[in-house]
Amino acid sequence: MGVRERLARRAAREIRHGMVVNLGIGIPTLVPGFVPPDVQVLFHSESGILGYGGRPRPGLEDPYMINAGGEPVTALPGASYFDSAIAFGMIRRGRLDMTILGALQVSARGDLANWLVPGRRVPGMGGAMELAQKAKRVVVVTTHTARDGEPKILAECSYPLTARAAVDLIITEMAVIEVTPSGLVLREVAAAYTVDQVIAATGAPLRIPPVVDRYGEDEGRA
Amino acid sequence: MGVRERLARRAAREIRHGMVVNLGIGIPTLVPGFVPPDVQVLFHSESGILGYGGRPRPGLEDPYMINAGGEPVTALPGASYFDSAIAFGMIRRGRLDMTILGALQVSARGDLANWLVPGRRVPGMGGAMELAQKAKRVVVVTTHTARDGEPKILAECSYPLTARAAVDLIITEMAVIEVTPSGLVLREVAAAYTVDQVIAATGAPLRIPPVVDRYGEDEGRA
Amino acid sequence: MDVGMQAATGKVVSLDRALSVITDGVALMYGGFGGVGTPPTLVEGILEKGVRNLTLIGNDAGMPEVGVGPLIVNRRVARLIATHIGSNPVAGELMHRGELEVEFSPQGTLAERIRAGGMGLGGILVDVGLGTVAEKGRQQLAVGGRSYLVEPALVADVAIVYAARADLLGNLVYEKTARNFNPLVAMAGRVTIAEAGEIVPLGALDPETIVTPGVFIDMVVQSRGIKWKWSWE
Amino acid sequence: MDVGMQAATGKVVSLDRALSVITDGVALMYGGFGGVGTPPTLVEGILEKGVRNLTLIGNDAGMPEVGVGPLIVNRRVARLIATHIGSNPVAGELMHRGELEVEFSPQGTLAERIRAGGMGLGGILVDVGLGTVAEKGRQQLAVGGRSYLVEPALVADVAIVYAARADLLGNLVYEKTARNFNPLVAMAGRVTIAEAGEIVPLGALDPETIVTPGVFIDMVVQSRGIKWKWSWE
Repeated sequence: MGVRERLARRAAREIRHGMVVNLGIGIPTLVPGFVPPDVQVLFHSESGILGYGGRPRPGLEDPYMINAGGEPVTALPGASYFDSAIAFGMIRRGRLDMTILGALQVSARGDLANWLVPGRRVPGMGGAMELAQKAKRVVVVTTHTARDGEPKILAECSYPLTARAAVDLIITEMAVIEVTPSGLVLREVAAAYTVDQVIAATGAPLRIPPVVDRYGEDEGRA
Repeated sequence: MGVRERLARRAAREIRHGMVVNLGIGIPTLVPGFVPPDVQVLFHSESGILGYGGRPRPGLEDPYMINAGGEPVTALPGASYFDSAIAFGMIRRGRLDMTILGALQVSARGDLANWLVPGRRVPGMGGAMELAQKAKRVVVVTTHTARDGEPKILAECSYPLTARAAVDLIITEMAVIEVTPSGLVLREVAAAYTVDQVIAATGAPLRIPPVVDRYGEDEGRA
Repeated sequence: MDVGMQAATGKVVSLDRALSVITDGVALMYGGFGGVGTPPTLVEGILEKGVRNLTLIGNDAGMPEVGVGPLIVNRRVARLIATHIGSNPVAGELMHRGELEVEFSPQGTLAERIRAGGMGLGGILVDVGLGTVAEKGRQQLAVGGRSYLVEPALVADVAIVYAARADLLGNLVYEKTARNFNPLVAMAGRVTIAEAGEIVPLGALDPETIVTPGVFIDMVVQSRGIKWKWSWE
Repeated sequence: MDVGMQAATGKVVSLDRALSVITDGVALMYGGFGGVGTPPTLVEGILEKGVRNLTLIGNDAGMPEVGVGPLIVNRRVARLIATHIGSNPVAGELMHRGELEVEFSPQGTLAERIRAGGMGLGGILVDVGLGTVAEKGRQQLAVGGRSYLVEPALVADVAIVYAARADLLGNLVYEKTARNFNPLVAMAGRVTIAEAGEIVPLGALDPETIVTPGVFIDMVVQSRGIKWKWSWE
């Protein structure tokens, strides 16, 4: 199991039975594969469907059926189609229990930057601003550091923001970090890392409570 | 044929093949009965239907099917149902070719008052403001004077307005009057009346062009 | 109520359970147009429960015996936001006697204000009613060189709608012109209750034809039958 | 074009007739999400006609070979209002070289701006993007003690949509997630052209399931077939 799958597996544990959940592009799209069958979830997509299911078998893809990431999906019983205005009405109105998003940077206050790398990449925000600002719970899955080793979890984001004070939980290959009103709190450390390693790779103060759980015990070092 | 029917018949002559038309409550609801069969019209109702047809036969009324006046109607081939927001989007967007409305007062500039009699009746404006302000052509059908004999066509309305500079044509039992940028122009006089009678019953200056048509020649005096 | 859990376990509840959220003084939004599409079983339940001091938000005042009319006739309503009250003479009398506060809104503007509330917007800009009393109490704003009224979004403590069919997730389809304000109102309640003519299993509704996705609906109650076949009787 | 007359006589026209309203410099709004639901026959026609200097308004830049992507790749677009261009790398390159002006809007805000245009509103108030660059160039307004951005409505000279089926009056139904921005865009064109997978007689569409009433549609053209089965190929 690669890093992406391990992040998706840990993120899937945040999902409770009966939730309405939106998944961002990238790693979050792997999450459904790790949700236990007895946990029923309504997956929401900005492309205009609530209640989509897994990828159809090769050759059975429907050209009219995609999620927001452009991947082919199926419809589960109870699904509905609607236009993109309604799709975002659901989000702004707070009817989404959770969104799981990727990140470029997250600040100690939960500010999220995930749509623009100044001078390099300007893909645009898509629906990320609505999701980050309005979902009841915002879970970020991301590598702990950028490719150049720079921390992505920072006292302040340097990239343009997607939303302020939006993120509730950060899941990385090293740790699970909760964003609280008093700052970042380390909740779990991955089996392959130490608390000190997490602190060293994090660009913001990290409160270490007396008990820090481990996660991914069964996996060994990446 | 009573006054109401004669007004409706004259108003029906304003409707052209292919128009999208909204009818206000009262006399305007009688208009469809006078539209020739070869003139196809899409009737629009704020209750959320485009393309409604006549009243069903007694006993065949559908409790789910009314026009804006609360009357039972039928659906013609090509009809569509939609919510009231869409119904008014059509109006505000200028997709209605014509509306035929009742009036309490009309001014020389085409101001319309038809929703409130101060101190007496406050029924509310319903959808009249949108219709009067936004339909491409606004035709008013009304008695020429109020029950007390006071003119309803005035230099200025004294009642609260529905919309300013909205009315294009006024059809009464006495005359057909066009609202132009330079004021009211008498276009037709009913068979039973003289031009002088119309002028006397009108509370605003009336331009009398060289040719004034007659209408309702076949009916005799009411 | 945990809406999320309801999503998976079904939202169908008893009338009593639904009525439990409708208490004295709440702002209650309702679907319907001249009574057609106003949920009759819920209105009757509210009346029988004896709830008072309601703020009603909807298209009209119904008729004395139809739609929300009986709530007004029986003095359960302190305030009404509507587009007209012409079909319920009692509403007009109460208004003139100062026993019912009425705020009028142009019909299309009210529809959009309700939708805006349901969509999580702050309001809309509209030019309908400029130069009329509809300007009263409204900010004005110029956008692109044109003037507009700022019409605030409306939400309500509880929204009630009538649907022809509902499934266990609260997905709704309406019938003909009984749709009217219902899909808008359905989105604008802090809690939304749908009264359904028929409650069907998951998968029984064609997902393409669902008008109100169930995510907006908190509770579904079985209708005891419509009773608005009145205007031509 | 007399839209009124079209209403009764049928709106089905040839591709050439439809393309005649799409000329150099027009603002062109399009449905589609990652290319799914963008009318392929119309886009191909626009490309072949050689129209230049377009302003495009829609969700995204498609992919280089999909959706409106080819119009961008072939330098027919001067300006783009969209929510992201991530799936079309050429759009990003052109933007960086200053050859394509791009205005980004949050996705839900863009959807509502387009809808507002289609509904004849002046704009909407939204709090999404407060405290971000989305504030740039926007008026702010307080309503009910809360701050909102004023987002102006969008209309376009021409709007193009893809529908699964259209009838002779232009009533439209969509298919699954190919609906996306299409019903919004359909209302927001000064002229709207619908490309339909199938054109059916009056009465063939259930009036209850029509998503876009034909009154918003000026012309209907027959699709030569969708070609967006790409992302998993």
